[in-house]
Amino acid sequence: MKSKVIVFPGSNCDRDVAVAIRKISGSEPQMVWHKETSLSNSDLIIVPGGFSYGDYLRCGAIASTSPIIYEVVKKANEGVPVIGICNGFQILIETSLLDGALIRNNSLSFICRDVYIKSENQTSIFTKKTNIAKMPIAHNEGNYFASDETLKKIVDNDQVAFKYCNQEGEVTSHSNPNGSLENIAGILNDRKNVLGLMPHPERAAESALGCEDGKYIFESILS
Amino acid sequence: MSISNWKYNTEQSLVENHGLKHDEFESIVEGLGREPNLTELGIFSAMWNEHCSYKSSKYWLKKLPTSGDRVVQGPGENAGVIDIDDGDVAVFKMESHNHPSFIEPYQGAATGVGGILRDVFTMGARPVANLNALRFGEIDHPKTKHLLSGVVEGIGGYGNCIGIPTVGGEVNFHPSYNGNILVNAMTVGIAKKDKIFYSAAAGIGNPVVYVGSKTGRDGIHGATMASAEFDDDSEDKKPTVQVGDPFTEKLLLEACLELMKEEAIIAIQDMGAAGLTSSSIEMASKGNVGLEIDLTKVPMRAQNMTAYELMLSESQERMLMVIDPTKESLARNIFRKWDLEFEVIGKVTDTKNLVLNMNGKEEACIPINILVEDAPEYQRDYIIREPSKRIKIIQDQFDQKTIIPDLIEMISHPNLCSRKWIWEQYDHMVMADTIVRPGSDAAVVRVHGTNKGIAISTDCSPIYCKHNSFEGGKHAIVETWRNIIASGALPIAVTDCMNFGNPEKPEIMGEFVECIRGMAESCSYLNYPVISGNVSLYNETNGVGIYPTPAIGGVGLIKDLSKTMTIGLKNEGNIICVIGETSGHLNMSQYLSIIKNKEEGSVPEINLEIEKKNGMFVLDCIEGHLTLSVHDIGEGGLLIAMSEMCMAGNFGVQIEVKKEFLHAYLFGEDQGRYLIEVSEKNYEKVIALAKDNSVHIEKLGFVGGTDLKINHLNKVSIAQLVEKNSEFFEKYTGE
Amino acid sequence: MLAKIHITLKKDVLDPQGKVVANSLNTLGFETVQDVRQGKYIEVTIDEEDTDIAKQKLNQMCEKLLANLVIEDYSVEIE
Amino acid sequence: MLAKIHITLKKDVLDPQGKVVANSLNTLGFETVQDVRQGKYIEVTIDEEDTDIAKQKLNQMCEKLLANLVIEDYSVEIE
Ligand SMILES: Nc1ncnc2c1ncn2[C@@H]1O[C@H](COP(=O)(O)OP(=O)(O)O)[C@@H](O)[C@H]1O
Ligand SMILES: [Mg+2]
Repeated sequence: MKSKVIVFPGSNCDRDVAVAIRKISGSEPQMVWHKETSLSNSDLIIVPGGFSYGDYLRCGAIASTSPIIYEVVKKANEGVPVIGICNGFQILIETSLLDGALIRNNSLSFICRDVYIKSENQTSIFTKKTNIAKMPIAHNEGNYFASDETLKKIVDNDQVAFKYCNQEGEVTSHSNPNGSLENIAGILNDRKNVLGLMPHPERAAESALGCEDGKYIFESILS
Repeated sequence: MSISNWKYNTEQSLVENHGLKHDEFESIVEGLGREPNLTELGIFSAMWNEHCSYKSSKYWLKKLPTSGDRVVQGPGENAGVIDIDDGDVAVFKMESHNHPSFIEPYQGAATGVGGILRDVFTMGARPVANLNALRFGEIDHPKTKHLLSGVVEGIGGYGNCIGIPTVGGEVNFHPSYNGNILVNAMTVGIAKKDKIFYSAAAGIGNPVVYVGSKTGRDGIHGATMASAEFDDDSEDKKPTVQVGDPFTEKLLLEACLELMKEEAIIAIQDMGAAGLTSSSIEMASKGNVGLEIDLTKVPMRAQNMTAYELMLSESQERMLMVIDPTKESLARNIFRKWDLEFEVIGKVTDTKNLVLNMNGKEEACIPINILVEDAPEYQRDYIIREPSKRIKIIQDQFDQKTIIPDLIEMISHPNLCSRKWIWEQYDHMVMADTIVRPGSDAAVVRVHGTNKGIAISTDCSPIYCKHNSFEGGKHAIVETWRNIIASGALPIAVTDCMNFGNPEKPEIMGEFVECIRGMAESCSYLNYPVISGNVSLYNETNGVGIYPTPAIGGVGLIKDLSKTMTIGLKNEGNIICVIGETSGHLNMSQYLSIIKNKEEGSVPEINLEIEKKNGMFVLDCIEGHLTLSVHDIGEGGLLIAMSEMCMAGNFGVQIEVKKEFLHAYLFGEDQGRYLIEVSEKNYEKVIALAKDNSVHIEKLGFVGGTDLKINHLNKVSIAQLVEKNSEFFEKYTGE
Repeated sequence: MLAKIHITLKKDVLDPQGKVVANSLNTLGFETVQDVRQGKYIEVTIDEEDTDIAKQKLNQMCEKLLANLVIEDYSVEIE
Repeated sequence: MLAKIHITLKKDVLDPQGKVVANSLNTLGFETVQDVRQGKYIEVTIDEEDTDIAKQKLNQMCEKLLANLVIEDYSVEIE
């Protein structure tokens, strides 16, 4: 398994995700600086969380113009699995690999806490092992928005990966932490090889951190 | 008016505006053998102000114990360093950003976090945890809400972006902070013991390098505004508020740590308060050398900056280094990779002078020793106030039926309610090593890649410090010690942030002296030295000063993380015990303050011998896997602590208390106490161990059900407690 | 040459911030405030002689980076 | 009535966002970009008849809530 973690100036979950991958897959992921231009030989590409370029202007916007991103898009279109976590999700949205937009949380404040999510799509390589999972979120702009048309398309095409829910798995407005449309926490591309999600599976991948549910997402792909 | 023609006699106010007293100015003239020019005056003013020179506090700070087996570096460097085994060290410090946060809460707090982070990574440590000790005025004060929201957002804005978890802190509301809020930020970092970096410049001829952001007119001392020099200039020259740039700080952090892996840095110092002035002088003084700087080389953001402005600017995210000349291009490339400024601005000299040139002209030449060794030091007059006297509290005034309503009122109160609204705005899990999150006693952060961790807690009870400064000082130290014990760690050392009013007032100076005396007593007895700290004086508005607030940040070590303890109850049927004796000290308690609206009586006293015995007993129990949860009993007393354990674990409890004066037992603030949860199986063992160690232990009740029940009479559901406990902040700030 | 760029949210896109600001203004006593929409205002100093070329470049900057066309509109003015 | 409010950083106040955006525009090939300053643009729909009263209220809104006068300037225009 050859996994690559893209590092932008201001990424800050790059190490965390590398640790999780190493623990789960047993093999060392390769860290790729954003100025590099090749991603050959990748079985999995991860765009990690953090504040690339300080999240200045718009979260993910500046990173989405980095040299490496052209290669990420190319690989994604060739079918290589790509995961964007939190800021990585925002970056993938800015590249248009994923549909819609992530706007400011409706509370207008940063939120760091555990949430529950459940997989809507049960078949993709990322979601097949996860049912209801507890995982932390930590973001300011995770409020998923899409036009009616786009929303219909991603729903009809089974592109909704995860929704925020309560402990019992019910998708309620109370369990929506940030105002996302239809409680959407993560989505897939058309072809289902690109996943973007706001929760941080890498922070919930060992019992010492209070929760292991994040493992399933990595295990799904790595197995 | 040209700078060199400026005369003290005709411009006396200029000296005053620089905060220098007449005799201080005289000693400058004597030292230099001439009058200083404006740039030099600015430099003296910055170095000799309270913040940099510690002129009122130095004498007293020396009374604090600063050494110990594990102390690698005590006070005097950018941060203190302790040994945490296996060649690892923890590097930490706390610092105030009170005044800037009052002026502009978001940026003030944000740059406070940025500043303390730099203090820690300058030493070669990767920061792994941030904490913040906050004090605001009363909640009805018109400014409080705005300040609270702004400060919390600013701390989060900076810490979240740079990707260092904010794992704890404290917050209080009290009218004494109406005009002067306190924002104290603490950072803990981890380094290798043989890879610590210091600030002493060395190597005559070695290059002095400026790295980081460009210099603008940020935060230049207000004195410049009042000076005649700027009369004919427009708005342009107004000093501006410092704005934090956490993204640049993140780059600076990574670039510095990358360069530190090479053998390139000889000395390094962050530019904090008084920017280039204090950093260059500090490096020269520590190394007993001189520095020559060409100010023209300083990267500038604004146009037409003068030598004066360049030296006094407090632009953020900058560092000064002396590097090995053979590594210059390697160093330059690292900073270039991270898109940061890298400029050789001068060199180390053997003159022991600070020489500043600009456009080929000498702008200043000051012997370093005059700036540092000859800095004023005062033994200010002080008066020690009598500690407040004990008052008699008569049982008849209390009705047992009010216990539950009183409890609810107390846990809903801003000073005792859940701080979840605050810590949820902080990323407290980034770096994936936060083992105990905020909401327990001390936070626990794993040392990356190992199975050991450090426990960290900040504390202080200003009410105690006001009414009995000696006991208050003792208490602030002990409170962090207890919190660290309760998380299963061995307390090792502390940092402090001494926030006080105007030291020129003998009563305030007396508070300072007594707090120090109390702190020193606890520190020595508990073998818990002070390894770094900060003093913030003159926290006064219109003659009204804050309560004495020696905020303490304590750090402890857990060698085996499987022995980490949290406060949440773990299982039905377990037994709750109280460690330590309860006499029912309601004087000066949160109960009196919240329920009876009275701040009176005597401050509870700490018996250090008992304190240590009880703490070590609790730690032994934890080490022996005899406890399932532990919580120290702090402000609000036993019942508040019990409720917090119930809420955190989502379990009820049945308490049996055979005391007549129930209120005093449940809400009194006797010291040296803990609540522990033990299984039935281990109960006898724990009792026997307590007996062996002559530790006072009482059985309080059982874990079980969904209610907190006292003597089967009074009860409240945990769900209701949680609701009441978590209501305040959201409601208050949402209005 | 100084260019002034306005970036505004498209009509049907939710503006959580505008909504909260409108509420706060109402609470502060400005009851006649009906709606608030928050956008960005960016000033770009650009070293170009020709206004047309400048304008063209500025439009490209908006398309490529400054605006997110999924949710935002932009307009460019040159002084 | 539609009011347009511009909130800009005072001169000499550091604009970390503008700095990064300018760098990034340069990297994207817009080498003639010299400086970028980022501000806010707020549209307020207000139900007032009298322009003067409206203007007065809008100024108050800026002072009280919309602008941070320690570091920002504002200007109000009414359509
Ligand atoms: N400003 C803050 N930032 C982050 N965490 C905080 C803050 N204030 C309090 N906390 C957290 O809330 C919990 C309770 O704090 P406190 O009431 O001061 O505890 P204790 O009385 O046990 O010292 C602790 O975990 C503490 O770290
Ligand atoms: Mg505690």
